[in-house]
Amino acid sequence: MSNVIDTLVPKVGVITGITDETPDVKTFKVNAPEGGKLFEHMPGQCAMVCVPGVSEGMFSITSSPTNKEFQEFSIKKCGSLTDTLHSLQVGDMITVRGPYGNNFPVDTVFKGKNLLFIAGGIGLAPLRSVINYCIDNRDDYGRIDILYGSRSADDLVKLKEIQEVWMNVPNVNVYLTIDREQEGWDGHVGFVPAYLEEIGFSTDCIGIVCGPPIMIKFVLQGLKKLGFTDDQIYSTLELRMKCAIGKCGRCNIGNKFVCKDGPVFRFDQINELPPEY
Amino acid sequence: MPMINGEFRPKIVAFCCNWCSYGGADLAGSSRLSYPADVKIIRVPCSGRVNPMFILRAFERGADGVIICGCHPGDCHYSTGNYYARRRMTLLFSMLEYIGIENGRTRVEWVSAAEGVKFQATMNEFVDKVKSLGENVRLGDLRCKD
Amino acid sequence: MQGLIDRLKALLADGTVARVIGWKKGDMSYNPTPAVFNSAEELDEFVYDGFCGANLSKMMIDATKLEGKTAVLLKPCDSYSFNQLIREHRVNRDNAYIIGIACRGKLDIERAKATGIKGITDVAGVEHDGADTVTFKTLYGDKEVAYNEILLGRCYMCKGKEHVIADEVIGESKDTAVMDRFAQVEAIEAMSSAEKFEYFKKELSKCIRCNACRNVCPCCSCRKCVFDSTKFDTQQKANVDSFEEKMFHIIRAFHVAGRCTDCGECSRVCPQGIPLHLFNKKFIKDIDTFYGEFQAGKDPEAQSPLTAFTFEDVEPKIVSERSKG
Amino acid sequence: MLKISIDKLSALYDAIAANNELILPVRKAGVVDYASYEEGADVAIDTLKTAKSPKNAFFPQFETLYNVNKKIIPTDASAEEGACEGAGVALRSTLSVEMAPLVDKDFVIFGIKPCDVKGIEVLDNVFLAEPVDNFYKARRDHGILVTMACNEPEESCFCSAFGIDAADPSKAKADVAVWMADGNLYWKAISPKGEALTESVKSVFEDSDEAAVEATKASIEGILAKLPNANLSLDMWGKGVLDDRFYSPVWDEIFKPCLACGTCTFVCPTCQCYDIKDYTTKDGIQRYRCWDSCMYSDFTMMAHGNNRNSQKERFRQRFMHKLSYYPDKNDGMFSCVGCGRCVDKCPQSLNIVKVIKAFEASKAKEGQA
Repeated sequence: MSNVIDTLVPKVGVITGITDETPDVKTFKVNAPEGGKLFEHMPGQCAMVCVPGVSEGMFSITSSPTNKEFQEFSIKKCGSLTDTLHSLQVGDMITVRGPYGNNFPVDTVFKGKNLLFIAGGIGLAPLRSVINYCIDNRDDYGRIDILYGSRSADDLVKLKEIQEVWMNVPNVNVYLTIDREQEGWDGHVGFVPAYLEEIGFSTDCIGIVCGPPIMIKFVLQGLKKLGFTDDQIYSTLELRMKCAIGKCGRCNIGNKFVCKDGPVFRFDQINELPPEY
Repeated sequence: MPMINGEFRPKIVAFCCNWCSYGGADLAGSSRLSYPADVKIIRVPCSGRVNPMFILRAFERGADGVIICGCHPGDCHYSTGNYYARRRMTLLFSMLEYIGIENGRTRVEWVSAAEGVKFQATMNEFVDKVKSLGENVRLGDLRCKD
Repeated sequence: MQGLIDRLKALLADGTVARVIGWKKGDMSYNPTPAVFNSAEELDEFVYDGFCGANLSKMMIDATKLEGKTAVLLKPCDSYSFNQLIREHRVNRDNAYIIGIACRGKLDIERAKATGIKGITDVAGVEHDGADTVTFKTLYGDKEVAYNEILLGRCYMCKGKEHVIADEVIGESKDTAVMDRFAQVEAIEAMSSAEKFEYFKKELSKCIRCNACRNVCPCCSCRKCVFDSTKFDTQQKANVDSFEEKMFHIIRAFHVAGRCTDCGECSRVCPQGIPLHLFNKKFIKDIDTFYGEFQAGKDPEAQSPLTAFTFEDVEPKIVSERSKG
Repeated sequence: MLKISIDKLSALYDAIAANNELILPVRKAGVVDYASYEEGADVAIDTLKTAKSPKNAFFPQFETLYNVNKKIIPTDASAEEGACEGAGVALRSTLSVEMAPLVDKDFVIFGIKPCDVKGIEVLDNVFLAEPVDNFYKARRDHGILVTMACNEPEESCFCSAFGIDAADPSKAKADVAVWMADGNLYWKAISPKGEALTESVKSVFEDSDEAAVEATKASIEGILAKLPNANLSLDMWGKGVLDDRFYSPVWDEIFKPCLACGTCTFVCPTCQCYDIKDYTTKDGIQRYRCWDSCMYSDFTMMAHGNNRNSQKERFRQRFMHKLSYYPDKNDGMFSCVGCGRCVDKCPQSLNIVKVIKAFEASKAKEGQA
């Protein structure tokens, strides 16, 4: 056995908890076999999660670095790897390597600022890491607004945490919305971009957007209408990745590799890239 | 090479159609007609379901012989499936021979549900034949070898 | 050639066709590229000479979906491929205008280079009505080779000079066959099992899995190839040991068996010079022997032998019986 | 400088092979590629251009990264078996990861041409950039390059456009430079690694002086200047041209004959994209890396779709990467070395030279208008 460790060679992780978030999203708690976390990360970074024999994929780490016990991945069932992941149970082992990519500038640009998080569906996963980081370091940041929407009330990821934790933190406002009317839902109904314009946030904050591409497109238009500029909006991108270290050559958009130079980009940076994402 | 008590025991994959040959295998079993345990049966809806890729894949993964059993021509549950299979397998076997795979590692046999005895005899014969050819080294993947 | 260009320009001008698929001059004298010409102006770069070996019929799959007719230049052997595509409903015949062009065999630059020619700066004598010798001007002196000495391998087993489908034919083709089309297959059949295995092992181990053979093949027109499927356990790009190559090439030949017109493009494009046509020819020969002579693409209505059967078909055991006898 | 008669080359090969694995151009079923010097190998040392580039020696088409051994723990396993618990939960399966061994023996690539040496430099910028690829690095550390002058360059060569000197391999970033001239092979160590190799095989050589290869150098230079693409202009490419070239209408037509095969990628000395896949073996899972091509439709395919959906986009990706993206990241260095293999091998005679020329032509046309 070789002693050299290569970044392409993963660590073994144990699934120590699985939460059913929605009909097609599960959150997996992952620990090192000897207990504790596999590695440290920063909000917005990703890891390559692999079911050996099936495939490997890049997933954002949804737990905050302030969580010292374990790491979490919220994963939507949509392909062969994620199907298999959903069939796993507590006590199963997977392999994980990471962390990869850059992170949201939580300790620099974001510090002391008001933050507006806008997420759709599973897009909450990467933002949750930032939100919890900010909540755990509450004094470092100003007002926090969270606008989160999903197809239906059943598709809202981490609803319990949103209602029981986030809504009770001082100076944090949570706005929830679902696409269509639903029995038992007394909250807002409508698409995220429409709700955004309805609420009309002031531009004294940094916007952080993640969700399906079509939502991002219209949210961006909405934010622009409200007076936001591209350099105060951040997002996180995702493309197919194999190596996660900028070598395998597939996740580039122009001369930037999403895995190494991203996944977090400011919109003025994204606008400079060719439209191949 | 898998040896048991100093004797070579080939791995044989048998694709049996659900309607005739699998019944034939069943009958052989319930009539206590013995044939070597080296034969692993895979049930398919029809011999026409057997994709040439199944056969190559079986060899890759370590099979020493592959046999396809179906209903007798004219008796196919789906009327004509085995006629197509017959053409395909003839061409495939000819190709395997052409690229230098030993003759006799592949075979097609028509076995009805009433032919338990034929099933037993066919399997015994086929296992003997493959045994005489020895281990399949030409079509396997090195990574699957012991 | 000017006559041909004028004719193409006329077809564009009178609205008979909206575009032409032909060959565009290369940056060297022997590497024309297949190209789509949309205007008379673009046709100034048109070329047709001995190096235009590419079979353009597969480009018609996309082209006949476009608005207006597309003219395509097909050599006699290419016309079989086009017919086969009609048979498989992959091209829209109504949107195609087929110009049968004359062919006197196409040249193989690799074969020329194998005679020791290198540093080619210019080539003369390759036009259809050109001389019997090809003159290569090179950095290392001029060389002459007989046209018929440096043909593509397939041309020595030419299927004939007639187009099986065409809206008009321009010029007179030549039958360049000098050997039996199954002679190479028979030579291999005569080998012992071990020799056969060694032969194919040596050839196939050169394979780099670039998929050029598949992508150029007019019969391989599946929207998604089984070897690209993520749901199927193929080790598509791994050439780890000889198995995967065998698997790929056997299955590919099998999938086109009964449909392959024997156009020879697979062998022409292989960057490693693997004689891939030997697989296809073997299937054709077997089909001819077992089920009666069949030339795919000859008749766009004909039933493929692998989607047909007779009650009297031979049993698979003929293979082992035949080899014993 | 040292020399050895060409008739005695096999003595040199044997001397090198005594201590190292020797890789050199070998003819197999009619095609010359770099392969091991073995009993019966048909060495074709005067081959100008092998079919594939020698990048295989450092970045193999297929290599195992690690093995995963998987064990399913039966649900009724007794609790006493200590291995069944980890991270505070009862384990249902265990995995162990075993990295594949790194190359630890020296090997010599003999006869590599200056363009291919430059190709390895291009790969270095990718694989040796942080985080370092240890599999590649181990091979780089143990590989010794004996680079040879190109005696008879051909029309498809355009290495001089990239500042490569095919006449003087001692300028290449290699370990030993050799020339074939007047029936002899001349040998000159150009790095400490090369000197060490020279020391170990010195006995087969005679001494010679530097002037012996001057005539050959001059004759090669004469031919290089006459090559049709010797003055291929790269003015439109390099750093900072991304936007202008990316949106050019030239791409709309030029990609059309592209078959979407991987020939150009796989013969290229600088293409470095790879795929990582699993293979389930008898007792575990082998994770391997293999060459991949940006020309393939599944290269960027994801569960939710594909961000380079058309062949035009994929075609553009390959050439933009070589001529714009890579130079942007590597201080203007191109990811093409002008070896001309794609020029020779593309089934449709489409290649980087034609792309560069098409852009030049479109610029000239614009200028006229």
